Amino acid sequence: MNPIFAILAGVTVGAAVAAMALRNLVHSVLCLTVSLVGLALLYLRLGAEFAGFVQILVYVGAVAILIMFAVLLTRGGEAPPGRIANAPWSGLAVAAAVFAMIAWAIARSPALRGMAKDPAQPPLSVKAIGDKLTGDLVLPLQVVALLLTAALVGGVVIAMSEKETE
Amino acid sequence: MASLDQIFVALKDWLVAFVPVALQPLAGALLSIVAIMAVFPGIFALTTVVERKLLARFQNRPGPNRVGIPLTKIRLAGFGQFAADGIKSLTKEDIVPRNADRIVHFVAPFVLVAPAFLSLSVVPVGRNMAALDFRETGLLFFFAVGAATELSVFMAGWSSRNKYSLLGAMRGIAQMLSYELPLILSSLVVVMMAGTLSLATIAERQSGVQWGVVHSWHVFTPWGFAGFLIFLTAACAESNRTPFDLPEAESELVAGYFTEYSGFKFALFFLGEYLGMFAISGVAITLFLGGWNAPFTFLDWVPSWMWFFGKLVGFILFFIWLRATLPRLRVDQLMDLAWKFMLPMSLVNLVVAGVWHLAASWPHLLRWPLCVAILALPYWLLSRGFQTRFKTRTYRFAEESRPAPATAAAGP
Amino acid sequence: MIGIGIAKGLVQTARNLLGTYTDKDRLPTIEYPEERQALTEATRQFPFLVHDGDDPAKGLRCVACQICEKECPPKCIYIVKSRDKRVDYKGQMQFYPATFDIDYSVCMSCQICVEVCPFESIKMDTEFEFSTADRFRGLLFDKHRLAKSDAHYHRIHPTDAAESDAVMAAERAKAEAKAKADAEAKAKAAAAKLAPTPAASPEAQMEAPKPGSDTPTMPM
Amino acid sequence: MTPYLIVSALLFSIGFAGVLTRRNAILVLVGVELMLNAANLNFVAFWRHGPNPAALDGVMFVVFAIAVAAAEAAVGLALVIAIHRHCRSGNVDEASGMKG
Repeated sequence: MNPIFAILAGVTVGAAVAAMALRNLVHSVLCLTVSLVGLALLYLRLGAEFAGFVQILVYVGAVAILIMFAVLLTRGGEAPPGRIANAPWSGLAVAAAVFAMIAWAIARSPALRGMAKDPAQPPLSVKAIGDKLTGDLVLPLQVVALLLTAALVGGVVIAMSEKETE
Repeated sequence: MASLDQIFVALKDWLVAFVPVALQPLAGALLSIVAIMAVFPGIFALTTVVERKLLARFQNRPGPNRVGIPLTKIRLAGFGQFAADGIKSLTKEDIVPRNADRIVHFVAPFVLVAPAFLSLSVVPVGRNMAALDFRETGLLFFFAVGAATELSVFMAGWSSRNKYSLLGAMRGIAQMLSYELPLILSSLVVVMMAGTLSLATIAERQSGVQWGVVHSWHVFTPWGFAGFLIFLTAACAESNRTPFDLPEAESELVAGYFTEYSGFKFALFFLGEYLGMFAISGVAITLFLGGWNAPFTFLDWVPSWMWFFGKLVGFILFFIWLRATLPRLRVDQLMDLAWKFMLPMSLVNLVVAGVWHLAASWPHLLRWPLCVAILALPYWLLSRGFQTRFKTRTYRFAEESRPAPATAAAGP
Repeated sequence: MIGIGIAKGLVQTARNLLGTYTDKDRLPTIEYPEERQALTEATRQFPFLVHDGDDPAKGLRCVACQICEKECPPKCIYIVKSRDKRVDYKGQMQFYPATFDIDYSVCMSCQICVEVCPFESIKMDTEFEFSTADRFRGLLFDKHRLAKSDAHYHRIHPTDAAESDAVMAAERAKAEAKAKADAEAKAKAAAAKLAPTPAASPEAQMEAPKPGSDTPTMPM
Repeated sequence: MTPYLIVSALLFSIGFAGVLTRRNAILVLVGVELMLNAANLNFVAFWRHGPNPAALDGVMFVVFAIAVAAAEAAVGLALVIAIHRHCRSGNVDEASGMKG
């Protein structure tokens, strides 16, 4: 295994564990951000520059900040006692079982064996992505645009003060 | 002249040639990092002095003019000030509030400075002189890295456990998120017309010639001009400069999100803010002001990096000038300006760029008025809307006999 | 339209900026230690003690009456009265301050001490550069540092000094007149003693003044 | 290829464990985000190692997934805030009643 990959994967997974285990919500979200940046760097290592930078732009620049705002608005920023949350063992056991199953499937998969160890870097030009988005995928693109608009309006309506309706 | 133009590139190649071949990419990267770490903080140091001196002049004061070489009578017109300030901030006590979240409090300044350096590394400061050249995603990289600034602001504001810090951070994040939209949309216009996200290529494409002697900078087109103004305003807001310095409004919030920082960490915040300003100015230069291109063809003999840094200095001076002129906006005015004026204008600008592109074969006399008209009409309508919103204030004075003639336009 | 106001403002500030290089009125600041503004005559900073003659130890006008100490709002004056007496400027025997301290770091320059002083002995100085590295005793001025000559007072505040000279001259004249009157009275009393009368009561004899007494009034 | 898939499976399981064990609504959302991102990593890895990278299917999936995830986060957090305002708590267990 490549040491750079090992470091990136370790940071990503470790930050994800911390995000789910820490009691303080803000720390949790900061760890989630680290994990998402680690994922973006993994995308870069896989050659998907565009996806990696979009990941940072959207997740770090928008989603993480959005979650922070929600944490502060729901007064989750006050640190509860203790550093690590106590979790019921049954949930952890179920999650571990899920992981074991997926890992088993990966290890046994015949499809993976046929794949090249490290194939040549495929060309990924933004122009190609743009052509694709405005060509084959123009309908999904429009649907996503509609979805985002609906989410925008929906988010505003839901989070708006209830006083006017009551 | 070509050798002077490429002198730094040649220097780097010459230095890298001393290293074994296997290490050459690493050595090249190191050299670029060293150059960026030396040049831009140097400009930052000078900017702090120049800003203080110019602001003083704008306010009819002489400004700092004493600190020179110590133990001598040489005063250097006050340009030793930055060394004194630097030494002071390095040797000051580092105070962390007792209730602060120590780890987050410690990390926040670095989260600001590291992306600032990264975003400076994609800016082409001369012909063949971009430290990192993402052929496909240069501009996207810049915006992605810039997103970390908001995170840093939040971390600093939240971890300090201070209401002023938190208020400043909240204002800062709201402002940066709001102004990122016009910023990205106005630079999208350039991407649309240049057909690439690579900053080096965008700069290169502006070296064409139009009207005989003028290089075809993007700012010399209707969409480029409008985009430049929108980008400039949004850049001002992104780098938290006055009139958009609400996050650190010293008259309301002490120092905003870095109220609780002192010593070296405060210096890092200061450095990060200025580096962010340089980076965004550099991108504005690259996108609209021809990058490292000369304005006129007969000035092409001046080295390209000199043009870039000359324009950068111009930007810095302009930002200082703005700071000396404009008062700070109110929060609601700030949001109104972003969402109700700049966002619609940048959308209109996208349409104009499309029209310009489609009308490429038309004569200039037809293409120009059409695009200007498409821009001017919404501009006029939107600013009319603003003027009705910001009614001129009437001030009431204690003396009844005196009429109240003093009115001030509250609008931006 | 948005933008016109900004352009106007920019022009105005630019005019300010360039004006500082050409127009003296646009840069009114004086660079202090090298250039100094001429002080006006009414300038006052901190109080000092006036002494007559050359010797500050002998010539202090202060008689340690402690009115200023009582009146001082921030209580920055500290006086210890002497045990013995000496001749003051009126020629009368008076106490003098054994200790007279003013803490300039506390003084608020209100000038009340000057106004209440009946002996024209405490006045306001124009000196203001007292910066010191000693945090506790650096600004605590004792009577040797406070004492300044009458000539100094005449130099910094000529009008006030002339006024206070006039007051002092008037008082001195009054004192002299009184002394003369006393002397005459004494002479008369002496003459009366020389020719004793049966009317002379024992009280009158007891109340007869001793020579050199400084009691201002004396029943005839 | 396999290491990427393992990392992705780990991230998915961690997110899943978080969703199952944590009670705070925001943390449940964080867990969902982690699971989504684990899937995204799979898409990119399969695009890179798959038979036809020129078709860009994996990357397009990721781009769309990121857009959808952003919308999901916005609406989800708006819901969390609305629930918080209603129940005065960010705990998902306390918001289980049907009568408003």
